[in-house]
Amino acid sequence: MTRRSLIQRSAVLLGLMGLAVFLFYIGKGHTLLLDTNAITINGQEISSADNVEVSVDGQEPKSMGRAERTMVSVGGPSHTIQIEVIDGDGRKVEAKFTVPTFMDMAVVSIPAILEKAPREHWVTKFTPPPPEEAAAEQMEMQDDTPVAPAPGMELKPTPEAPAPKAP
Amino acid sequence: MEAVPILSLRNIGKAFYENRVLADVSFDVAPGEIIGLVGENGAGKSTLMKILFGMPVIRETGGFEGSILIDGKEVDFRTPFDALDAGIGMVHQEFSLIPGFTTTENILLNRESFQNSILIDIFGPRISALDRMTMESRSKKAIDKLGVTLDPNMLIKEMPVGHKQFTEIARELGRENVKLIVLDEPTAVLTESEAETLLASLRILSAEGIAIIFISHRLREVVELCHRVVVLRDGHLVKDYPAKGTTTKEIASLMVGRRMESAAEETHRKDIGSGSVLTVEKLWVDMPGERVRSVDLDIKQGEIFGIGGLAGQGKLGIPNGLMGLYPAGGTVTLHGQPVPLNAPRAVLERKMAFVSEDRRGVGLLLDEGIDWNIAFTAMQVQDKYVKPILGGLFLWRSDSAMVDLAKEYIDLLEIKCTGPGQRAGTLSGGNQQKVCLAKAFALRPDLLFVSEPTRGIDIGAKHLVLDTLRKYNREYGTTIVMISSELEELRSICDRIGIVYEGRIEGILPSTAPIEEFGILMAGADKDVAPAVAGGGN
Amino acid sequence: MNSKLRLFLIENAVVILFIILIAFAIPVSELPAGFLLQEILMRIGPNAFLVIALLLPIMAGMGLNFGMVLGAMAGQIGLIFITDWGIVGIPGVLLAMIISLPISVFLGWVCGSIMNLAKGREMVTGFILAFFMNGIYMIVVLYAMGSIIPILNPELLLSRGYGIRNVVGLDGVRQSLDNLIPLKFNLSFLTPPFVKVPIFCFVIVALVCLFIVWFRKTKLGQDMRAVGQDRAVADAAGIPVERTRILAIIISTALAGIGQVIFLQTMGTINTTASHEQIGMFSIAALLIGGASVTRASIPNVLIGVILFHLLFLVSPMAGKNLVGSAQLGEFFRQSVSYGVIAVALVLYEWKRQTQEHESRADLRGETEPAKKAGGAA
Amino acid sequence: MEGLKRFIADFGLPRLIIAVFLFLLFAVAPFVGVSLPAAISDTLIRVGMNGIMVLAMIPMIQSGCGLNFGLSLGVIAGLLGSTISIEMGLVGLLGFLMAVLLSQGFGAAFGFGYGKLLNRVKGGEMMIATYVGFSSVMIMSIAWLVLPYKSPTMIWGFAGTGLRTTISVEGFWRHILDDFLAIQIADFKFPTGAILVFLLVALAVWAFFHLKLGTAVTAVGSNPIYAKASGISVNKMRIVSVMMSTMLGALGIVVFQQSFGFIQLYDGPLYMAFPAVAAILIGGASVNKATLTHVFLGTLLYQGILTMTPSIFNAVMKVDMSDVIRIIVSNGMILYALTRKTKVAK
Repeated sequence: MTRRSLIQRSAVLLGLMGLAVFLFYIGKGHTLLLDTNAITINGQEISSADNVEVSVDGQEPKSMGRAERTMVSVGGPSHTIQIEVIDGDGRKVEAKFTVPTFMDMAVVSIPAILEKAPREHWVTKFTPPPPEEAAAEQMEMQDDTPVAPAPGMELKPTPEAPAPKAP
Repeated sequence: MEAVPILSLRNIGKAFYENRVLADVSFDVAPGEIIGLVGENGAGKSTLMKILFGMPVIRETGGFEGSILIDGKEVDFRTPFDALDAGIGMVHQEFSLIPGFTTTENILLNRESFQNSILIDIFGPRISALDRMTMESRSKKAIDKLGVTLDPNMLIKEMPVGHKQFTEIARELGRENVKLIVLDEPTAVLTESEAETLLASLRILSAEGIAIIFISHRLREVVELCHRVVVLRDGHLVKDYPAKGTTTKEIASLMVGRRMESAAEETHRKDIGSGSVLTVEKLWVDMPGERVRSVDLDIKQGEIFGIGGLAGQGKLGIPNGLMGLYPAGGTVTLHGQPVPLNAPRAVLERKMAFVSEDRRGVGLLLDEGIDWNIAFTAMQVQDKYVKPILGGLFLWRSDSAMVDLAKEYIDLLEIKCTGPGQRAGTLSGGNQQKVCLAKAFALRPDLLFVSEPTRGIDIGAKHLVLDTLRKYNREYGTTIVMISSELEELRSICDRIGIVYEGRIEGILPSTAPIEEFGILMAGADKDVAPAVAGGGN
Repeated sequence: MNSKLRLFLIENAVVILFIILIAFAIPVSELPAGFLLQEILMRIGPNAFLVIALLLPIMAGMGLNFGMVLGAMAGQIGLIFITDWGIVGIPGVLLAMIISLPISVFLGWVCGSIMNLAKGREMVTGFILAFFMNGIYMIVVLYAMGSIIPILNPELLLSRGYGIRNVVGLDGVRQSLDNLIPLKFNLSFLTPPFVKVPIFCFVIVALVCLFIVWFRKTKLGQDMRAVGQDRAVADAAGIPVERTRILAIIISTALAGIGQVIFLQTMGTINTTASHEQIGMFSIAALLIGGASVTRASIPNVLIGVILFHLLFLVSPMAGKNLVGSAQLGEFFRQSVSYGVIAVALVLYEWKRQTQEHESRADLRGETEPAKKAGGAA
Repeated sequence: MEGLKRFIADFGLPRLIIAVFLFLLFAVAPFVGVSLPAAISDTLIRVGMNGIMVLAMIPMIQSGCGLNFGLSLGVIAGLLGSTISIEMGLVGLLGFLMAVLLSQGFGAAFGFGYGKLLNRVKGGEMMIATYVGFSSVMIMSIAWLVLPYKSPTMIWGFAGTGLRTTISVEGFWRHILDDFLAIQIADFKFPTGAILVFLLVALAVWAFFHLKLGTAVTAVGSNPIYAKASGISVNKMRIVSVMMSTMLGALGIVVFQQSFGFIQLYDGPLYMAFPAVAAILIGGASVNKATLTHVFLGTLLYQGILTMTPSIFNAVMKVDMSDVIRIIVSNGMILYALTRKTKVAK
């Protein structure tokens, strides 16, 4: 192998690894909790409008009342949010925000965005309640859910006759 | 042709362990010269070529003696590819072509032209696309050198045989620096007219300065084509002389030579019945490489009949066809009764037996003991070495009877082994041959075919095998038909010898006939006078 | 003309037989045409990719690559990781492919090397190797993941705390390739009338077809064809036979890994211990139904085969139910056809091989007829 | 040192590893609270169940047809025999014998056709056998649904037609061999009848290969051209061996069922060949040479591993890896046999 091709091969390999990291970065999924609860920033309480329609990255708009939370799934670090205040002044706000890569669940404060609070208050990490009950329950439900038939999923052969239980 | 020889072989010798196959062979090849290399099977031609091409088998068996010079410089080829790089090409007897590839693709096999591509640096040169245009022009150039017309885009599998042969040669010519081409039996598969075209092409190549070593059993072609003839016999170079003025007869006599004349004396003094044991009419046998076209034979009671002839002429096909191992046709009668062909069992039941030339492939169960090997055929055909049980419902194999039988033959034939249970595959060649003979003897045959009984075994075993056959013939009155490439061996033991040429019996001579007459028959008796008969062309 | 037609019929006997069979079964199944069309459109792309993975080993004379299951395993491992990491959408799919690549290349190398030890019986070796590797895969997925290999998302794990659950939902990447270029037709004469066409999947398949066509023209492709037709001759010409064969298997395995990622993102779920197992068998059956043989397969074989196989797949349970009142019967029928078509193809292959061997002997002997005449004359 | 190397080479490294592994399992057993007598008893019962199907491998290996991956054909014959016997309402020894008798008839017929097919595909037997086996199992699945069986113990209650997936032989001939002269000491049970039958069949196989006919079969496997030159019809001998293998498979499954207690239909026989193939290979057979020793040793080792791994692993690691180990051991063994340099049979 020549030196040249060695360098080029390494470059391709590195490029591929770089691409993987990049894909990880732009593809990382987040669960956003759109939150209309009042938020306190620097001792000042900002509250939301009564009725807003929120749409993230052009998804279906969601109607939210005061003090509500709604979940949206998005992928990638930067997002656009459109908020329309229905009852009040009918304002339409469009804003861009980013979510840190390793923040799986983030609370997005609608009032903070509406009121143009400093950006660091827009997105905060969501700390879930103690996971036991919720997760355990979910698992019970989801273990071994039957799947829709598809080629490759019908038979479940084991190269063996079913072993008899000890007679 | 006084220039530096392209190739000089100096004192080449080779022994496979104890067995010497080549000794002190030297000759030169000048540019543009065509050398006819002739010799009987086993004379050392193929070993010589293996040495020339640096085949790994030579190195693995201890290398060779002497030296090879190319353009005056000594060379040491480690693999056939080294030889190719040095400008020596070889066209083997069997086609080495990819059937689904075109002429061009075959001529340039693994030497294709490429288009450049940036991918090469990453995935290596094999990722580049083929440049078909350049390839076609290159292959055309190689074909043109031969002076023939070949469609560069025709698939090999759709070609006539002759074109395949030309493609093979064109492939060797397609190399950049080719100086010398070795052709092994290039005309064996060609028709007469195709062969003529080939010879013409070879003359053109020679005129262009490419030297050729032409190995052939078709002596007429050798005489016609070659500048010089090199005759090998028993691993020695017996003659190296200009082809001009020589005749096929002369070459044939040189090839068979004159050896161990003495042994022939006292043997064939016995009564041979006048009655026929076996008559064969218009026998044809479809055995690859040993085709039998139309053979008529009449074997007398109690004689030892020899069948000789050069390799590939069909002498081996006769017993193999008669014994039902290869598709055959014709009329065969034994003691006046018709013998069915293509039915091994029926033949065996008529007390005919066969010792095959292919010991390991046909003659033996390599994974079983000597006892099984000897007793099996007799057990299956004649219900020997079995005892009936349950009132004859089943036939139980009698291992002890088999062991006794094996012991008997181990003593009789001096088979060197650890005991009757030793696996046949672990025996030496000579001892394997004895086991094969014992297997045939155990059948107590009336008529025994023995094919190449001494091939590849040492001198001591050779004598023992021949003596045993002679003794068996005398004591039991068994008629024996022995097929051998070694004429002297045939002459030493047989009463009459038939020579096979191009699938037919060319003539039958008493074994006391002068050796030159055999030589004439082997080269095809009338070939010099009436070449028209060769029209079949093989 | 007549003989040409006959030749055509003989050469395409398998395809014609299946077309007739399906033409009979579709009306019996009473499945709505719109549904069938939609399902077929959704399935062609991902499956064609998997089947194309089989082409190169066939070209290299290694027969049907039952070892492609190894690639499918690699693809699934890639998908499990991206699901665990929560990578979604197209980047998720691409990342899963990139993760699968080193694994499938390594497995392909192992598979090719083992097949080189068993020349002449590559198929049965690949078949058994797939089972063997399934054991290793199960160790990795059911025992190592979550214990040795960190899995961040507890929802993926079995309740015992390690090992991946039997079913992994691919919500983040589900059909993201299919929907990338959306195209919907309203064909009012069908029921249901709306038909979604996964354009991008077809684009991918077209690209991989182009890859195959291009690859055949490269030196490596040429060498594979040479090795596939005559190993000894290729070797004598200096082509590195074993290496070429390994490369054929590596490429096949890598394509199978990518194919499995595409296939599963369309399906939307992984059946952790089963999705890969039958992929080899289904792909091979599809290819053979498309008229391929053990030694010859083309891109049209792939496409025809995938369509016919999936039609059969969709239709036979319902046809069985309507015909004899048992959906199971149709299911069994379909399976016996899948297995049967492989069995028949293998039998035909051996038959052909033996006649060819016979013919090649005849070849060495030269022409028989004139020789016989000469024999008679003398 | 040289001797050791020779021994390993002769015995085969994988085989050695398996033997040592099994030995360790048995050695560890008492310390982790696994009852050794029960374990040995389980192993023996399984040997009795599976032994005959392993024996079924011998004829085809010996005749050069390779490993019989198409054993499922024999299994199908056995299933037909036992279901028909139950349909006839025969119970006890009579029912069992009828099942055996019928299955032998079907086995002979299937084996004949199967042998004819394999004669046309010399060299490619193993793969074709596998898929012929697979497709026959699926075709038989259709047959189980539509064949006019009537016995209420066997057909689906609600539909009134079609055989059940598993049919209990309780009340017909369950444990008829296992319990025959069985020796029961606490939790140790020696299934005398089953082992006796296994040994008897093994004796019959041994005897067959000492007949003139059996000798010819062996010679065909060893060197078909030699056999042809000795006047043997190679194809006939191969058919004999395939028929014998199929019939043994049919007998084997009936014996298996009496011990297991159930008849498994539909895709039950699909992978029946694999454990038998793996067992004989573990015993030391190659693709073209097999003896009774290989059968005994292999069945014991393979069934031992199958019995011991789940219990030991459960006791030690609280992990049930038995499935995975079984898959790796059996397929690894087959893979090893396939990649060894041998001359015949693919």
